[in-house]
Amino acid sequence: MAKLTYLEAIRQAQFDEMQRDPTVFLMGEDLVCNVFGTATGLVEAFGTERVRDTPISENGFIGAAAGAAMVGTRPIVDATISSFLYPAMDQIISIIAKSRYIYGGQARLPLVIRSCMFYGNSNAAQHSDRPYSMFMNVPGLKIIVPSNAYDALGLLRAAIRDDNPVLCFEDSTCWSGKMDVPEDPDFMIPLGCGDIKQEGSDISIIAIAGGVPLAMKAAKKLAKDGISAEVIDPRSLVPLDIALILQSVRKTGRAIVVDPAHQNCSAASEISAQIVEHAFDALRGPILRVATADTHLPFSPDIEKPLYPTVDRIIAAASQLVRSDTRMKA
Amino acid sequence: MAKLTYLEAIRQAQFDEMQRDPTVFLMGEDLVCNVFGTATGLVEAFGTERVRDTPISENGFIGAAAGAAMVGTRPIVDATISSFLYPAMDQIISIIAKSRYIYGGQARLPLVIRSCMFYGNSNAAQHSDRPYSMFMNVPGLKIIVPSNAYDALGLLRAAIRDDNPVLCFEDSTCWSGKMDVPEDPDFMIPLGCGDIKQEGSDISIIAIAGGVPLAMKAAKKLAKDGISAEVIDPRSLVPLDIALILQSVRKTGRAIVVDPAHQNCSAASEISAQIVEHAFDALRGPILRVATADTHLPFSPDIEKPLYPTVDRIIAAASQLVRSDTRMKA
Amino acid sequence: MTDISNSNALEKLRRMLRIRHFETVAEAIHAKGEIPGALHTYAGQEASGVGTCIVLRNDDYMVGTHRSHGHPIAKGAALRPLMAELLGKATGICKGKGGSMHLSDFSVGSLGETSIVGSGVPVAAGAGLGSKLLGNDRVTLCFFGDGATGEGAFHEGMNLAAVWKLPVIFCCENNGYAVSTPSSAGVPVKHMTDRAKAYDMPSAQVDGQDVDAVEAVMAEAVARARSGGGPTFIETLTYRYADHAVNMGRVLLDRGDEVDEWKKRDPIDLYRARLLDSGVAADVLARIEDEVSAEVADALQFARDSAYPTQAEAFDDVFVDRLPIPAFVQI
Amino acid sequence: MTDISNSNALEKLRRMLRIRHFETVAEAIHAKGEIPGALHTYAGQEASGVGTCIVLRNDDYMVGTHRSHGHPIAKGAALRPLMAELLGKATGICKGKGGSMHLSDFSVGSLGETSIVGSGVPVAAGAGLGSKLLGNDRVTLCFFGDGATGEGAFHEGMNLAAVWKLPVIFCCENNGYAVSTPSSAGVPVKHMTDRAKAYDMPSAQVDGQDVDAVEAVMAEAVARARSGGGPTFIETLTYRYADHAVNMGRVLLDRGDEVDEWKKRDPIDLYRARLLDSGVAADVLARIEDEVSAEVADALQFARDSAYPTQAEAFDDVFVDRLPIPAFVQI
Ligand SMILES: Cc1ncc(C[n+]2csc(CCOP(=O)(O)OP(=O)(O)O)c2C)c(N)n1
Ligand SMILES: Cc1ncc(C[n+]2csc(CCOP(=O)(O)OP(=O)(O)O)c2C)c(N)n1
Ligand SMILES: [Mg+2]
Ligand SMILES: [Mg+2]
Repeated sequence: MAKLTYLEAIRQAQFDEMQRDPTVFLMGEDLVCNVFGTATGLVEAFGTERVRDTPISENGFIGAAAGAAMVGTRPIVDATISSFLYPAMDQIISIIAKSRYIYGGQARLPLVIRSCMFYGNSNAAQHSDRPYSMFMNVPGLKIIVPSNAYDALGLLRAAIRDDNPVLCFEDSTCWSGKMDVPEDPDFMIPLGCGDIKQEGSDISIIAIAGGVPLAMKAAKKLAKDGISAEVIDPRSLVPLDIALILQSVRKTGRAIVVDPAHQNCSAASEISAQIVEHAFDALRGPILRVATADTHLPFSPDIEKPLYPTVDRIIAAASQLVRSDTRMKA
Repeated sequence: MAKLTYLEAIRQAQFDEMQRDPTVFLMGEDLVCNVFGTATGLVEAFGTERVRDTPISENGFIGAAAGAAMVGTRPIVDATISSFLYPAMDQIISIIAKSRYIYGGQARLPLVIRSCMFYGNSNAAQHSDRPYSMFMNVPGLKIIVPSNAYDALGLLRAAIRDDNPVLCFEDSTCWSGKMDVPEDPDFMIPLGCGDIKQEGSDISIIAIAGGVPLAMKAAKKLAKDGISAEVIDPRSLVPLDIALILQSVRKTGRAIVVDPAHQNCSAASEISAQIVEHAFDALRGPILRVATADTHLPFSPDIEKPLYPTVDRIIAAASQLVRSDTRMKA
Repeated sequence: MTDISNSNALEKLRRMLRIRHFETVAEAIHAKGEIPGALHTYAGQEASGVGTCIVLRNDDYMVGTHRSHGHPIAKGAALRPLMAELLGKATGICKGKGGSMHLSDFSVGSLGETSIVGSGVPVAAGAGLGSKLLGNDRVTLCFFGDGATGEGAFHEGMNLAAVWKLPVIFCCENNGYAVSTPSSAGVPVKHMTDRAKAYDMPSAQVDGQDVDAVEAVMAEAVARARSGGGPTFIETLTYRYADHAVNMGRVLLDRGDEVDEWKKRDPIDLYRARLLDSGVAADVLARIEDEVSAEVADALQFARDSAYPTQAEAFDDVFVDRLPIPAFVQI
Repeated sequence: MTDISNSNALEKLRRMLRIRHFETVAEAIHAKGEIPGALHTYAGQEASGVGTCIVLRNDDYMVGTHRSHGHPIAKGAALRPLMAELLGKATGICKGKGGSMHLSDFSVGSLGETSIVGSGVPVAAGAGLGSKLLGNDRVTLCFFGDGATGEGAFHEGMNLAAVWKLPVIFCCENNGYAVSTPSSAGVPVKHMTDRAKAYDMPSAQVDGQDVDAVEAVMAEAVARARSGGGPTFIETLTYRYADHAVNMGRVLLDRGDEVDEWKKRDPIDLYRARLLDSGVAADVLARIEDEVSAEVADALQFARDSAYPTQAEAFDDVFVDRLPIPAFVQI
């Protein structure tokens, strides 16, 4: 076991995979200067051909990743901040998500696009995006949302070895968390396997990325109030481990979805819709979403922070569900 | 009353508003040659300055619409096919949706971005997109989805007069439908007002854009089976007339959402999540989504068509809900 | 000029004829409803595709556009899977899932048409980057139209190729129009080659109706790319005979007698005449034409005889593994 | 060269000093935690912003970048609302909702910084289009960095302006770096002005440390734009003293003694010397500096004394009408 932060875990996965497989390479803006610390030592180990600084042209180099993948390499793109994916939407959707299909399986696109969700820190509306739900609406893209260092290592390694395009959304609110991770260089978490972060019996809290630590804290406090919360981390949104979620909800009869993204058409909305569609009979009350208010993120810190999910909001939602339960337990 | 097709209604709204307000102008690729028939006579009436062919550069001219709006004009952008919005995502999200906010209300962006959803007709995966749910996840964009000529005229006219950015998604499966529309040049449908397209008491079918005519046909057939369906057309997705939807679901106790877009993180998912959150106690069964299968749209016509919502699928969903109703009516 | 001892000489004619015949048949059966969707034909531009592709090896790469029936054929693709694709058949090169706007043939390095204007340029840069990283000497040829040079994707792909000195040849097929928009209305420079100046990229403008001339500039570009000298921008001056497309909105345009003028310099007629001038016997040419005719007829027959894809196939190739199929889909 | 009878002469100094003092103070209080978020300073580049903006009328437009503390000041914005904005106060020019990366002042035509690299270029083209359609003679000035020229948005905005002959001046502030990437690694041409060749756009490269020289090329460009002659591309050769940003990842970079070398040609020092040479009395300059100091101190005091926005304000300005406020938000 090694103790790594989330950022170090990302670096580790990249390092190990580049060492294991010479066709893996990394590109992005200002990689070499290692802005966020996920590239420590990579240039020294692999040189600037395989750790490649790009011009500022997200659509260009993300599209180039597609082309490079089609001819036999396995690119990892570090797109830095998720907000910078918008200029590249066309290559991500029209090319990366669709090429294998429109060419009837002739193309293979083993590539990873990493970006961090840089919110909660007064970076204002243009730098605070958490846009994974947009990509969930597009078939052909796998999506991972690690919430801690262990998952980041295991998921990212699996993503790099996956023969499909994978988007990795890294939550900056989780960056500094340190934890034990396996040293086995083949340690992987298969995409599509959710994780029960804490078992419980009264309510299921499905939490995404930075929502997970909040949910864990809320669960602790709820326990003191005699409410036993089960915390589920889907870990990948495509594929989504809906079986695990439904199993939990069938047990508890109550569900909250915690999602740091804007609420409208969010992953939380999707998970809620799937629960009501497939586990309606088990539900003892509404499914509540604890997501970000559907306004932009303002710069001024005091008015920014209350817009996101908070521990208090999760506790309030859970208490409301348990207290106002109008149906009898089956 | 005049009888207009959906395309003619769009043309009419544009014509009337350009005539009424000299700051309204229209731009897009190959407008002058009037590819889809929404620009008939416009060049003749207003000249090529105000009916402006653009180079092929969606991000450029959609961004230019933002700039032009900020300095006092009211642009209508004809982005032709919705699939071509992807190259312009950055300007739509980072600039158009956010400028008013990040500049603290100094900017005003009265502009409309029109595009048609060109699906169901063997145009393959790169030309068949229906991406409105992505934009619903972004605060700051109003979204209209007219399902017939009457609504198209009233909604588009209101959109052009709106002081906020509005995206208009035009469903090509509705293009040819002809109907009576008011000749009053001030006829408008306020954004955020849904419409009960047919009253009913057993089940609420909330249908979006091209889903509406399907829902209407399904409702007719269901009536023959003794099932009385209420068909609700939200008409605008932002703002969403959730009050109207909840009112209907509280009455019927059952809900289906018909959405021609991909199901994952769709508008249908959002509507389902809102219903379960706010009208859980009224629900007599699961909320079912009849949306497009989460695969790409293939070229070959016989395997493309069954992926979309169909009348049969709506009927099957409705029948399932009514038949398997396990709870007693309140 | 034409060296008929060059084994390519007759092959160039054959490939141009293949494209012409293939599309003539495609248009005819599209009109009868046998081909669904839209059709953007390449007739008139054959020398541009063939003059460039003929220089490439089978293992070199090529990226096309929405107007790319000709490109995979020029690159050496077999006709049967292409025709079957147009008809939406399971034996199509894309299993019937791509259609006219996505013809391709990865087995001959044709990495596919993409019908989002300009979107192939970054992909081509990436293929070049891949070759560079893998250390092979393959080059990538990227086609796009005059109109495509307005797109940001064009700019970014060109810029990457220039900064990284990638082995990519960018071929701008300037047919004078983007749908209804004359080049002059969408592009502020007189010569597309001026676009290359923003990247300090070597460029050449060439008569796109003259397959030999195209071949000559392409040979230079390929030599440069293969030897690590970086990218080249080629502008082929050419013309499309048909309207922008059929079955994709109303895209008629009155071009006066322009079409007739250009037909006087039809690339196939020009080249046939040159071959005859150079001493190739008329019956040799006639035999080639017959063979091509038969090939296309065979491809059509094959396509017609082929089955449509099954419904389950709609869920294949989204990912490497088949998607779960929703209950409502009958398979 | 400097004509001190020109009423602009001292104003140029004043504006450069305003920028320098404003940022010196901002950096200091940012370090103490009084300013949240990141800070990208403009110190070293003042002559570029002032030399261009000084030529503009109040009703002309200007579009900035992530590095735009200097631009609205150069355009004539009052300091109080700008400083208050940096501190996230309700009296800020953006009501505290934009911060350092969105300084602006629509009342003086400063249409705002946008912190997505390159994204201001289409907006500027659009402002130019708006002026053209409205029939006024306002011009728009668009700032961006050397790195931004890699973006598709840059290309598309430039192309539109060129095709439509819009009254826009594109000012590429070439400070040698994009974050850590030297211009030469991200841009394949030696001179940014070569980028303009792709649009057949007139261009000029100018010493960006010399405010008079910048003013002279800008005056020509503005005259062209105002008289319907279309856009111009100006490259100002300049340098930023500080690291790319503070509080935005780790963006340190060893630039050797480059910074010291450039500081020898500090735009304010250069211009001050020139004014003295031209016969302006030293105490006139000293008085201006004192006034600017006081102005900045006043702005800081104003900012500090101002209230933060209320929570409800977070729901204003998404649309013209306030959004409904969700129940969980305490207001
Ligand atoms: C991003 C995008 N915008 C618009 C279109 C619609 N469209 C298809 S082809 C075309 C014109 C392309 O012109 P050009 O690049 O010159 O190629 P040509 O058709 O002349 O071969 C347009 C605008 C598209 N397919 N993709
Ligand atoms: C689309 C986008 N990509 C990346 C970034 C991150 N970023 C911020 S500033 C910058 C460098 C810009 O360089 P340049 O245009 O030369 O401006 P300078 O900072 O030198 O003034 C980068 C890469 C961004 N803000 N937006
Ligand atoms: Mg063309
Ligand atoms: Mg720079």
